[in-house]
Amino acid sequence: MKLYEYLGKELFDRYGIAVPAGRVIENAGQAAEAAAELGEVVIKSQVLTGKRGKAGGIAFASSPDEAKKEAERIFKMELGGFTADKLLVEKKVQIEQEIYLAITVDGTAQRPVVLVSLDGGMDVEDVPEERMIRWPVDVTVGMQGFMVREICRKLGVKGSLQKEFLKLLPKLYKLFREMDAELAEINPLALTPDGLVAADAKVTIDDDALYRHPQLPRIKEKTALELRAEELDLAYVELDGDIAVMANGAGITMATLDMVQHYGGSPANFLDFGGGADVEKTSQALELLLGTNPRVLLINIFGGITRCDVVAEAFARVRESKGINLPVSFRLVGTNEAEGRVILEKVGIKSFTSMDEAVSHAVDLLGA
Amino acid sequence: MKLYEYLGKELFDRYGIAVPAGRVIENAGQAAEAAAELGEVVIKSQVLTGKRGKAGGIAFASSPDEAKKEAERIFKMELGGFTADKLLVEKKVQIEQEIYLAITVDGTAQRPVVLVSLDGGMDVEDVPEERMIRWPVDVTVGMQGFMVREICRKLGVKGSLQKEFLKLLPKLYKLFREMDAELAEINPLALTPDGLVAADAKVTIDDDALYRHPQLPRIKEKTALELRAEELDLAYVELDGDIAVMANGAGITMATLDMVQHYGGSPANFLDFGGGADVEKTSQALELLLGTNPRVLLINIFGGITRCDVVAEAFARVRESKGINLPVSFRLVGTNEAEGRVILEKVGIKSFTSMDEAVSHAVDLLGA
Amino acid sequence: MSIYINDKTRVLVQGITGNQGSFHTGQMLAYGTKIIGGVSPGKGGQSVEGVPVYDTVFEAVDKEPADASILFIPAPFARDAALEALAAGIKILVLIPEHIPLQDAIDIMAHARQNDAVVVGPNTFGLVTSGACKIGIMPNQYFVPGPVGVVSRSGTLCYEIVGHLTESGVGTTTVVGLGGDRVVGLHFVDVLKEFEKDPETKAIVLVGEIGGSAEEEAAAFIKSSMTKPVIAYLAGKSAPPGKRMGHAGAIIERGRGTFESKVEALTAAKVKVADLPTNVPDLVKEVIGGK
Amino acid sequence: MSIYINDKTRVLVQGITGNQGSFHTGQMLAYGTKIIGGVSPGKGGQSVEGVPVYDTVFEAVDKEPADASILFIPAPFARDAALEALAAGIKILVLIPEHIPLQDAIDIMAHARQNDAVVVGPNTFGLVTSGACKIGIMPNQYFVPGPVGVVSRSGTLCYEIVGHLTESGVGTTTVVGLGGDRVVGLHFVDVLKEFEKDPETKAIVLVGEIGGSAEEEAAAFIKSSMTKPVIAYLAGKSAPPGKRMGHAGAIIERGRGTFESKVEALTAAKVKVADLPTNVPDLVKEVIGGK
Repeated sequence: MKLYEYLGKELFDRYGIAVPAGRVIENAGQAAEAAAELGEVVIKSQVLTGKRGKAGGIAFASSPDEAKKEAERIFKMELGGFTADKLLVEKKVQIEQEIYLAITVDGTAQRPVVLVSLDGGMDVEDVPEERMIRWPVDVTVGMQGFMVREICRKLGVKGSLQKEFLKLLPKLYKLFREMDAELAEINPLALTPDGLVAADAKVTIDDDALYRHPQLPRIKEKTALELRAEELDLAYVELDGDIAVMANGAGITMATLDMVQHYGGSPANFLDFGGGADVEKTSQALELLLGTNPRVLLINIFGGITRCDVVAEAFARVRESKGINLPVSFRLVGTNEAEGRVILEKVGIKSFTSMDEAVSHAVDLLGA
Repeated sequence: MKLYEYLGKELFDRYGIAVPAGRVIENAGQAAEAAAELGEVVIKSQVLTGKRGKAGGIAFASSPDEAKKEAERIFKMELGGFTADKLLVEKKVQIEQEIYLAITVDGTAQRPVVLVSLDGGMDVEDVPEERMIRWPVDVTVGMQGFMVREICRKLGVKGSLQKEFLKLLPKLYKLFREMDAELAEINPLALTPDGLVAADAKVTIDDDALYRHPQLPRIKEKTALELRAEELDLAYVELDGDIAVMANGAGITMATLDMVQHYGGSPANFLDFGGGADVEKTSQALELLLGTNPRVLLINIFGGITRCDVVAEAFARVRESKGINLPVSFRLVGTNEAEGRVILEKVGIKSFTSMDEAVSHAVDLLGA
Repeated sequence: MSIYINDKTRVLVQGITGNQGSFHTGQMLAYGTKIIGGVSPGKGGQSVEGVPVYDTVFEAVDKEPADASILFIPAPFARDAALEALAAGIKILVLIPEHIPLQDAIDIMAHARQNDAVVVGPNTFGLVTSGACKIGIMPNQYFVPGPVGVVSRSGTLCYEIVGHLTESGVGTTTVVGLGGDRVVGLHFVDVLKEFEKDPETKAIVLVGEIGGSAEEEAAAFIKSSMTKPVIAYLAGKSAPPGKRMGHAGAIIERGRGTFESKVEALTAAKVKVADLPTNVPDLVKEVIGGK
Repeated sequence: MSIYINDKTRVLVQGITGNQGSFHTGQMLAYGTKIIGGVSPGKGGQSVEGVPVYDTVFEAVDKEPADASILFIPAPFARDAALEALAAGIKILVLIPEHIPLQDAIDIMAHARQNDAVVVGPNTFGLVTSGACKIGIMPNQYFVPGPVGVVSRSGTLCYEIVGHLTESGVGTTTVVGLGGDRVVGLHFVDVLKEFEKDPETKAIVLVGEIGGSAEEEAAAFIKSSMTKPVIAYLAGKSAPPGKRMGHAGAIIERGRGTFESKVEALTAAKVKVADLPTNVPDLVKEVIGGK
């Protein structure tokens, strides 16, 4: 779960990481009040899209009037498909140097990894690889002073800036571990006359660990379908094609989409309804898919934990209760395959045993 | 540094370990007030000696009057050479079972070790070895649920008591590590109708880590000499003989005492003034020793980091400023030995090169 | 003969009394796996499918030493159970659960490294040495002995491909599921090293997907150190960037982990990459036929 | 030829620019120790006694690989410096400082175990292989080559005894100071194991003291596994219980760690225990003469 900048900064503050003085506002009038209090300010749209700045979602203002006008403008903007409910109004900081600092996970090393570059402020993709210091942290040792000193040496950082890093890095690491972050990024980390200040905050919390953080708000910047899929605990991604795809298992679902494309079709979505779902859950997944009004429905089941009869039963039930008025291509093999096939035949669906045949049939149905 | 029971219980409370409701009092009147509030109470002298209970430093009272009387009595008592400034008045808990629980350090395993026995309440020395479960904790793993479950299995503990242990042990371990404890002992740990309650608290903080705990009060239950030695950062132990001993190094100081005894003498103290002390510090150590009015002074120097000339210089200085009016046996070898010997000869002291000779001479001086 | 596990491997089942645990204990026993005990705190003394149940892993291995343990433990408790197995000296850990918090997975891997233990998963179907020992949840019938080693990031897709192999008469030595999470114990390189050393494995099928850099690392290793032929299939050619495709690890982030990058790296290492899962058996037959 | 260290051992000095660090660097160089670098954060680029100074251990070992490191670091910073040395791959750590917090020592030992590193100390004079390599603060002149291995919990007392040996013409192979703290890296048993394997060591002198159980464990090991003769001297015969005698570890607590218990255990293992430090050389000559 990605956190809005202001929530990330609240976490920073709680862990003792300096952030600019600021206010979260919900209407343009508050922007003027905040500017009156803070002086020269920066106003930032609280949306999750990464390209906020380039799209005009960030503005500077040197008077309450200007702040109000900019806030009005930003409140109306759509960024990444969403308009902001909140803006962050912050005192403009005096930046001497922009630094990139992040902690994320290095899957190969199976460790948290600290990333630091003195080329901050730009998109991280644009930082030259050789200018980025990477330090994987052994969690049984934790973030120690010596690691920070070695990172600083590699960066060529000494003196008071090194001292700032010695204070800051253990705090960010503590936040990363305790808050179950996948990413804790500060870009830019601003060197100001008062020391290092986090001028931005990009914190992503591990969805699988959210239950440990009941105090965090649940961010709902998603489409209605995505929210519904989340409720049903389905792995669902909207795509822009016309063949709805449902399969069991992430890899085989991806492979099904690839095959649809291979045969000249275009998938409408990714839907992995997982292993071992019961009739109820499978029905709900089907209903969600049908609600997207696809032109063809492709179901690809290789039953392991998933039982073919359960999927067929769910299909028959939804067909009866809601009606399924579009062409269907069904592939069914594995656990309780025969029972499943019988159920499908009763509702007039002939199923395939080959994935290739089912997918090419689905593409053919589109042309029909 | 051993903590008074009430300070240990304050720590327990801070770490979420249940302790009986109670008040720390400084006069007998407050005991009556506390009893009026708490009902049936136990009144406990806040001294560091282990045998408080047997010596009468703990009493029960079922009325404010009785509490006042008992408090008056206990305030007057001397326990282990000290009278208590404070008493702890606690609500009497309903004990179903007494358990022994401690975390200390296992030097062989180089790890914290959890000790648990269902034979609580008695002196730990009296708990049969086979009834005591010992679990060394790998600090890189920490105290995990599985360890508690395994300890419980070995104890034969199940159900709700196991659940209590699952909550309690990680808290005590956290306290032990974070507070730099050498020992965190609860004896008895009382099983009450409300769960486990720490009926006593014996917590010792590592002297070498006290600087990390400025909020802890410094306990001064020591003799004036011991306090002075602590100020001077000397390793000093009072003994009951008449030959004052000063040497450099813990092992050789012990060996010197042993040799004094071997030759029929009796040492007045252990004083290791450490390695590399300067003239000032060495003089202060000498002055401290002379203040104990010994009958003979024995100085045993094997100079390594310690320089013989520095020790001789300190001796000469103290002799001049304060006077040294008792027989002295001086052994001096090692770094700058010749220079040291010259300094001593100037003040009329003949020094030995052999430790045996110096010690037997000291014992002879006693007889003289 | 096989990698990691064989017909001598003694297996413990953690979480044996749950639905999944008891069902798959039955399935594994049916496959021939030597299960020496199960663990379920508070259920010690019971038995599941004839397997004795203990309260703790220490108690279990005290009764009967175990080489491997498979965990059917709800994600929030998996870390504790995994650390218990490691502390009790288990050297192969198979973590079935999905949704184990990332930081917990990091902890498990750190302690496994300290204990020189191998972790398969989390979010894996496990591993199986065909005809000898299955420690996982894959359907029994597809895994028959033969000359091909298989290593996969995903489950059902792996069954699909092994199914095609089996149908076309090609069996497997060991099949290893790496798991779909961002942090997993084994990576392609680890398993490829073992297959390279295993005399019975004549060719390897690698089933990868978008996200991460495990395939690229595999390609580098194959190029530098492997003599045996490797065939690959990669899922996610049509996946858009920035979207998590079911697996936590299957995401193209910041231009990394793309399908193209992986195909390029593997092709440069002379790995044949199949267009469709169906094409894998023919490519395998080409290379093992040529041996 | 010797244990732990020899004339090839490459040594780093952490805290080289401090008073103690620079003084003892000179002394160690004078003894013949191969010092390849020093570390003092912020002082990189300087040199001490001709030894180059680096900012971090990583930088130092990057320039010149090191086998061992000796720490002259104030106690509050010793943990960080020790963990740095371990992370940088140093396998022998000599911790000179006293007053290192107990929990810090526990941490250092835990990570040393993970890295298969040997820790000498804390609160030790170090170790010396006579005539070849000194990593410590002991006075140079007493340590001359010979057939006796020495292992001691205390410093000055060890010099006293080695001094008596040297005076009576008996030199030493390696002399190891275990350190006086409650938690130290090496115990008697570890060092005895090495001496037993070292062909040049003909007899061992063990200098123990009250407190802890290291002497009792040594006795059990000697009884079960040693062929070479061991002579012991123990300090603290006259020490009262419950009082810390200078060393954090030198305390008789709850009836454990008494002089009597140690003498009894050692005597049962056929170790001759000298009454006085002065008597050690005669006992040693008895056993090496008889060889």
